[in-house]
Amino acid sequence: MLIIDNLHVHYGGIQALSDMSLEVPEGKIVTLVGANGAGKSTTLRAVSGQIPYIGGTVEKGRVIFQDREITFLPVHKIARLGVIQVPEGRHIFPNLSVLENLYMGGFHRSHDREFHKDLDHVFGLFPRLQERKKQLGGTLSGGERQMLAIGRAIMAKPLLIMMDEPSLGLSPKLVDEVFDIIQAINSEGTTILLVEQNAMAALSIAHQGSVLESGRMVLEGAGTELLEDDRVRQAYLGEDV
Amino acid sequence: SSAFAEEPVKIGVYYPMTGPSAVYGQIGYKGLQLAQKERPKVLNREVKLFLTDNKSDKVESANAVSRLIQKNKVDAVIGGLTSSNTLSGAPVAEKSKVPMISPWATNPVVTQEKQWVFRACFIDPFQGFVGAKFARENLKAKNAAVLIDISQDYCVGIANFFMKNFTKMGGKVVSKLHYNTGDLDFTAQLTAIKTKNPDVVYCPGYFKELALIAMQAREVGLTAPILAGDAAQADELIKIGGKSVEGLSFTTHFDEMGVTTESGKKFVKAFRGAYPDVTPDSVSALSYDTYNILLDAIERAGSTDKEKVRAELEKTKDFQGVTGVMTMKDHDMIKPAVILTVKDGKFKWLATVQP
Amino acid sequence: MKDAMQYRQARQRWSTKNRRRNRILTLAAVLCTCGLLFFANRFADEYQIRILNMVAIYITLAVSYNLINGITGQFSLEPNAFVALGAYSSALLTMTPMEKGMNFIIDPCAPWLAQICVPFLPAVIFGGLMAAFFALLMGFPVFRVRGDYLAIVTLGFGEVIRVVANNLQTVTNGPLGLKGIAPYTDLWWTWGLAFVTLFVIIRLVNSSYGRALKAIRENELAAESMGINSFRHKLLAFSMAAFFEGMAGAMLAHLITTISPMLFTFFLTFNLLIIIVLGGLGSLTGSVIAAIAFTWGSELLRAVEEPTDIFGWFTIPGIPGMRMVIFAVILIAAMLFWREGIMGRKEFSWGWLFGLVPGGKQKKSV
Amino acid sequence: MALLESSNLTMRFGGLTAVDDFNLRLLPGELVGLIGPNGAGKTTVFNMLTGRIRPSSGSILFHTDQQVNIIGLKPNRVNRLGIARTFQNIQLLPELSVLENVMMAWHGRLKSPFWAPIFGLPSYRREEEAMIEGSLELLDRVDLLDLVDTEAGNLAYGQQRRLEIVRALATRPSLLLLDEPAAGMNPNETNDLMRLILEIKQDFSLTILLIEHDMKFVMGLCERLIVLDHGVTIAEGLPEEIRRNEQVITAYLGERRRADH
Amino acid sequence: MTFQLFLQQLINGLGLGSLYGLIAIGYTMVYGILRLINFAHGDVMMMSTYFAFFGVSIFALPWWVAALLAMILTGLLGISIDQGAYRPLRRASRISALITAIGVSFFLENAALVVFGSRPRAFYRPEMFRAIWHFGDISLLSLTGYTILITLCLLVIVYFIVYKTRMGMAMRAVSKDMHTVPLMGIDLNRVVAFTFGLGSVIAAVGGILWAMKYPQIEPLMGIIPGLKAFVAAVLGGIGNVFGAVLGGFILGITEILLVAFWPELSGYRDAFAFLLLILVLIFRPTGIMGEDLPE
Ligand SMILES: Nc1ncnc2c1ncn2[C@@H]1O[C@H](COP(=O)(O)OP(=O)(O)OP(=O)(O)O)[C@@H](O)[C@H]1O
Ligand SMILES: Nc1ncnc2c1ncn2[C@@H]1O[C@H](COP(=O)(O)OP(=O)(O)OP(=O)(O)O)[C@@H](O)[C@H]1O
Ligand SMILES: [Mg+2]
Ligand SMILES: [Mg+2]
Repeated sequence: MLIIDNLHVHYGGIQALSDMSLEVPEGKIVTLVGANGAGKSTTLRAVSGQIPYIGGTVEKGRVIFQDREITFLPVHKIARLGVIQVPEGRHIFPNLSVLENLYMGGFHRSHDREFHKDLDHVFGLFPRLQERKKQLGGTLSGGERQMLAIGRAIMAKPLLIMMDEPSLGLSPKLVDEVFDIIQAINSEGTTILLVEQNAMAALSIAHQGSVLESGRMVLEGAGTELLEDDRVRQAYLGEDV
Repeated sequence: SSAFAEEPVKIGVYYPMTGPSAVYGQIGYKGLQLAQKERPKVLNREVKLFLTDNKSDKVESANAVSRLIQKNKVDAVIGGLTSSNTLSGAPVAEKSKVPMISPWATNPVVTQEKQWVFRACFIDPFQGFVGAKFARENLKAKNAAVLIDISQDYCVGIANFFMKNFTKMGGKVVSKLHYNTGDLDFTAQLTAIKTKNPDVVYCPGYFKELALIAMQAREVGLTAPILAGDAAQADELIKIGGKSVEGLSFTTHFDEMGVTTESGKKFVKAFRGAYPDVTPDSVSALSYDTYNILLDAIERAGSTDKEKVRAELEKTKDFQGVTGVMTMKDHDMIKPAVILTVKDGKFKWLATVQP
Repeated sequence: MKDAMQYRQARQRWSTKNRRRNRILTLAAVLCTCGLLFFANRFADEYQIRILNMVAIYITLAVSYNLINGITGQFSLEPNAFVALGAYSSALLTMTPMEKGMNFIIDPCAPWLAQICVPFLPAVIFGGLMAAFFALLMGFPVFRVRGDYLAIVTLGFGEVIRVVANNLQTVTNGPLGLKGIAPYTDLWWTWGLAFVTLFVIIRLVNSSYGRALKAIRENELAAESMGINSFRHKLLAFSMAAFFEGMAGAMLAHLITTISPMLFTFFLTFNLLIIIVLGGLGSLTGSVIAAIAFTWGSELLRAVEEPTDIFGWFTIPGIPGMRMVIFAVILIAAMLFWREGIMGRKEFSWGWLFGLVPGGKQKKSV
Repeated sequence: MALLESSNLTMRFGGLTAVDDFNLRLLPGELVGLIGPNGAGKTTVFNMLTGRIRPSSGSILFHTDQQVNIIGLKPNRVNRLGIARTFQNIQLLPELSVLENVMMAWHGRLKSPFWAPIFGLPSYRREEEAMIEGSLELLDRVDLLDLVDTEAGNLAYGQQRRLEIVRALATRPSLLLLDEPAAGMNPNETNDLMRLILEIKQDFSLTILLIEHDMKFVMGLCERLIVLDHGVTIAEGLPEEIRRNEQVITAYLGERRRADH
Repeated sequence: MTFQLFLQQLINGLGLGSLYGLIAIGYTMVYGILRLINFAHGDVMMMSTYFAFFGVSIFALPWWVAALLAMILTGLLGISIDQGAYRPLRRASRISALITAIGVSFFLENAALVVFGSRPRAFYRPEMFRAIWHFGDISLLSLTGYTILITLCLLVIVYFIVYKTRMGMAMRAVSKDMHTVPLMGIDLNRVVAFTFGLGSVIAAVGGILWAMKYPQIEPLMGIIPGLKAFVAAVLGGIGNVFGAVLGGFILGITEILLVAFWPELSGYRDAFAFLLLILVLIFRPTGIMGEDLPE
């Protein structure tokens, strides 16, 4: 579904990605793990077209979504193709209500029956959001924001959701919940590209995992397989082997 | 010396070509250009004008003059137009010992204690006197209200002389209020004036504010006639003010209808020919005169030697200008004034007052 | 100590060893400038001297303004007010009672002021103190607001000062302003002030205080949590900037000899803002360069308003107003293509200069 | 005698009561963890303790024997009294160098007035030297010595976290508040951080209060835990007790964690 | 001062305040979404009056056709200023954008000086705005009455657009998090262009009404109303359209009343606007209706 081919990205003098290649098959959860600054977020941003907006340059390589090259499309066009990013840090619109935030997700959809079905679906997943429909996004707590960010992405009827560290800063219980929800969304047919520090949790739900180290792919395999890999255990799970 | 005869006579001009007084600068420069076209040579040398915009600004005026003198090495300077700008340009000319002559700066201070600064117009005391006389004798006014633009030396000065003379002639000033250049709303002052019920409102301001004052006076129901100074003379006064400025009269230097001299008639014809849709007004006529006064002085001096030109300028006597017969006295001009009024959407000549 | 070696290296880099050399070089540069000024004073014509004076005044203004806007990061728009305060204070103090009498033609000068007459230097310093005093006074309410609101409040303060100058007729002579101010200002005064300003502000910026100011710029929350009293430091920067701006105002008054409230509108502030942004917000070096370029450049631009002869064949008539159009276009273009300004946040240093020459690499200097 | 004692601390934002009747007693030398679900009010507690926000009601005494009331004091005053903190979202001065970031934390203690550096007074020069010396020593402790000239914004994430801690130390606190210091770190970095915290606690005789969601970190490090939920303290005690507390499991840890052990 | 005179002045103040409010709406909207103080806004207003002027005087159009045309042209002008000068700076520091705005302002003023000349032009005041209405002892220039009505209508329309339409929702979203909006599949530039267009069209309405009230137009005429409108916008809480109009009303009324009750203070009128602003900001640092959200 999504093919990243030989991508090179740099920010000014900093090379963030070099020769990054990745394939995300339809209907699967693919996870990218790696240390801080390995280039995980950069990969997602390259797919969603944001690199030039944050002062970076794509110098080489291609991004192909459903047989269509999207490397240099503007951000909003990529989003409208069904590639939706849940950004690092959630980025809820603080001055819009919870409901309006969800409307923003489905901005271009007409408010028809299907739209409302999706809305109910989101509220089903996150009853907390329904309780706070009218509350402004800026007054939500961290966990609530994460829920809203995911709900907002669902409202766009995406084909591929890219999540950047959805568990960051969440309480242990919420982390578990978020990973459950990711699986639930995936089981409804949405492809997911997941970026995580929390390698253990991410790899255990992923169909396929990749390990990124200073802008390069160093290891690839099925999620459970990587969990067993000694190098991964040592570097990312903090276990002495 | 014939080789150097080719060297042009350089005359610096610092007029407001932009900014609030640009209106005058632009039309005044037309008068200068016309004069230069008619008399392009003096002492067999070409005359060249160096125009610098003083942007209607005091600092820029001083800059402009020093630039003309230092960089363009001019032999004499014409300008600035308004009293304020001339006042800031004058010290530079004075210091560099270059003759400078202003066509239109009527404030007495402009030439006070100056060796090198002249003017080609009458001064405000005279204008204030004429205004007061007109108000007392022609308008039969007993009580006058005075509305002063306190941003302008010119307006303050002329208003002071009006008040002095008006009181001396037995009238009474019942109200004295202020405004600033650029103000748009005068209803507060006009309402206050209305309660004093004056016979005449003396408002020696510039035409822009004057037009609005006249309009708003009608709106608040103030009907006393308005009397102004020479800064009122601009077509825009009537265009903007429309019916409201009917009956407004003012003292000034020159009017097409009131020309008394031969050269005046010739000037009007030539100006109309050169600029068909611009009415020759005081500024253009005075600029035209100034050019000729200066060239006459250079001719009499026989060279552009600054000291000689200065001396000759001082001796100007019975110059037959388009704005009347002029005689230089203490660097100021003794010359007649005219009074105009607005009637049927046009300026109309009422009277000429001899000095 | 784990890495004695590393430690010693780091220690060395921050030591004061090269200060002596730098100090000598700086002194030499100042002397060179003085020499140039001496020549200018003797041989340049009045027009050139006037521009040189303006350059120095603008350097003073830009560097002080940058202290509050660039170094401390408090976006404020008030220097016109401080310049006005300095200019009026000094002009009124140096005028003789007779000169005051001639100026005040609407209403006479207030009696308490009419008789005062002091020499130039005390008047200039008083002008600076006056501005600093007002800066302190207004700092209390003003620094309660932040960001753009600070800009707006300070812009308002500038306007209030201007309007007061316009109306307080018996003190300021209203919109007519003051004329015939004694022309004391010469190259020595203006450049002397510029050097003193530079010296004081550079020393302050390179000290612990400067670090605190920059900390407030970068992250006020963190600065306060680390024990820095941001309010007091903002006041310090603000009133120090005001002090020098006030003195520069005094210089300006005695240079152009005619002042009126019209001179001190927010356009003056805008010009300064343009200078410090073009130079690089937060870079004192940039402010100096931009002040020179701006003052000189806008004189050069005058050419476009004059008739131009093309090889004597024909003449392009001068178009009044064209200068500002071109100025605006250059300004917009500069912002589009040169956002960080000339210097960004970098500063000139001798070490940097030596770094250009292979061999010497140093860090930091005055 | 307690180092810090807060009683009935309450914070309301409009209609929302973020912290309700919070009581805290910290003894000198303790290492206490503050945990709780997102939005429980943990950061708000820190903000109140450091003077960032003024509590709606309640009192905070620092050094209970000396009865120093810190309610209403500005953050810089509170810091000068000896409470330093780090932030949930890193708050460095990204464009200043690492060394400058630390030296800036020294400034609050500077004795020389502003004209001292301008006139180059020796008193100031001595202080500046001491400042450099001290900062370098601190940086050496956390292995940042080779990076003194780097812009703080260019540091790797884990290094930024460490720098923030060092900077807080430079203000010479007796109480250190750490807001999610391990967030975004991988397990290896987290282990290093635990070691570092224990070390500095020892060397600077600190009292530490920290917020963290990483249970391994919290359980492994803290001597005592306080659990907040909806602004209310729902449990307090030794890590082992907390781990088994039913209320904490439902509100915070989640059922799955029960099975972990 | 009698009560009816007070009422009279109140209405005059409302009239003036409406004009400030109309211009302030554009300031507030642009600031709201871009955090940019668009210093060129007053000059955009000035351009609108010239468009209308030339429509009437050169193309001899009926005044209302000229006014409509001027509104459209001004809207386009606003959009092109944004696309030409501000768009390349979306990612630059805000101060660069601010300087660019000052540059655009200088450019418009001086280009107008060069092209239109500095002589003020007489603006046409249509017959229907010249009548004087009488309500008991209170008289009212019909222009003032219409100005107040038009302002209130436009306020309702703008309120509807900002709070009830999708475009409005996007505008509000952009105001807080410009970079996330494109991730929702929304073309940021269309949102911003729309805002500039709308703000400029409303400024044109304000400008034309202003020029009818003080019927002379010149290249520098936008500076003062621009500044006052800006004060109004901040007074009301910048970013809030209601606040902008409210701020305009407050400013207009207090200015007029001050001058009416203490004519000798009329010279302090402009300072008073700023003093009011400073006072309000000190007690409400984000203006009267400005929002106070946690960071
Ligand atoms: N806007 C930017 N400008 C300059 N450098 C950047 C920018 N964004 C990221 N970088 C650099 O690019 C590299 C990769 O960053 P990226 O954000 O992709 O890492 P990451 O794997 O997502 O890390 P994290 O776990 O911290 O989110 C890092 O060295 C980072 O410092
Ligand atoms: N300035 C403020 N204005 C209004 N509400 C606020 C403010 N600061 C915090 N809150 C609210 O107070 C509650 C507690 O917030 P706080 O930041 O203390 O949570 P927390 O326990 O630190 O959560 P997390 O673990 O997600 O950081 C939240 O609901 C938050 O939205
Ligand atoms: Mg990342
Ligand atoms: Mg928190």
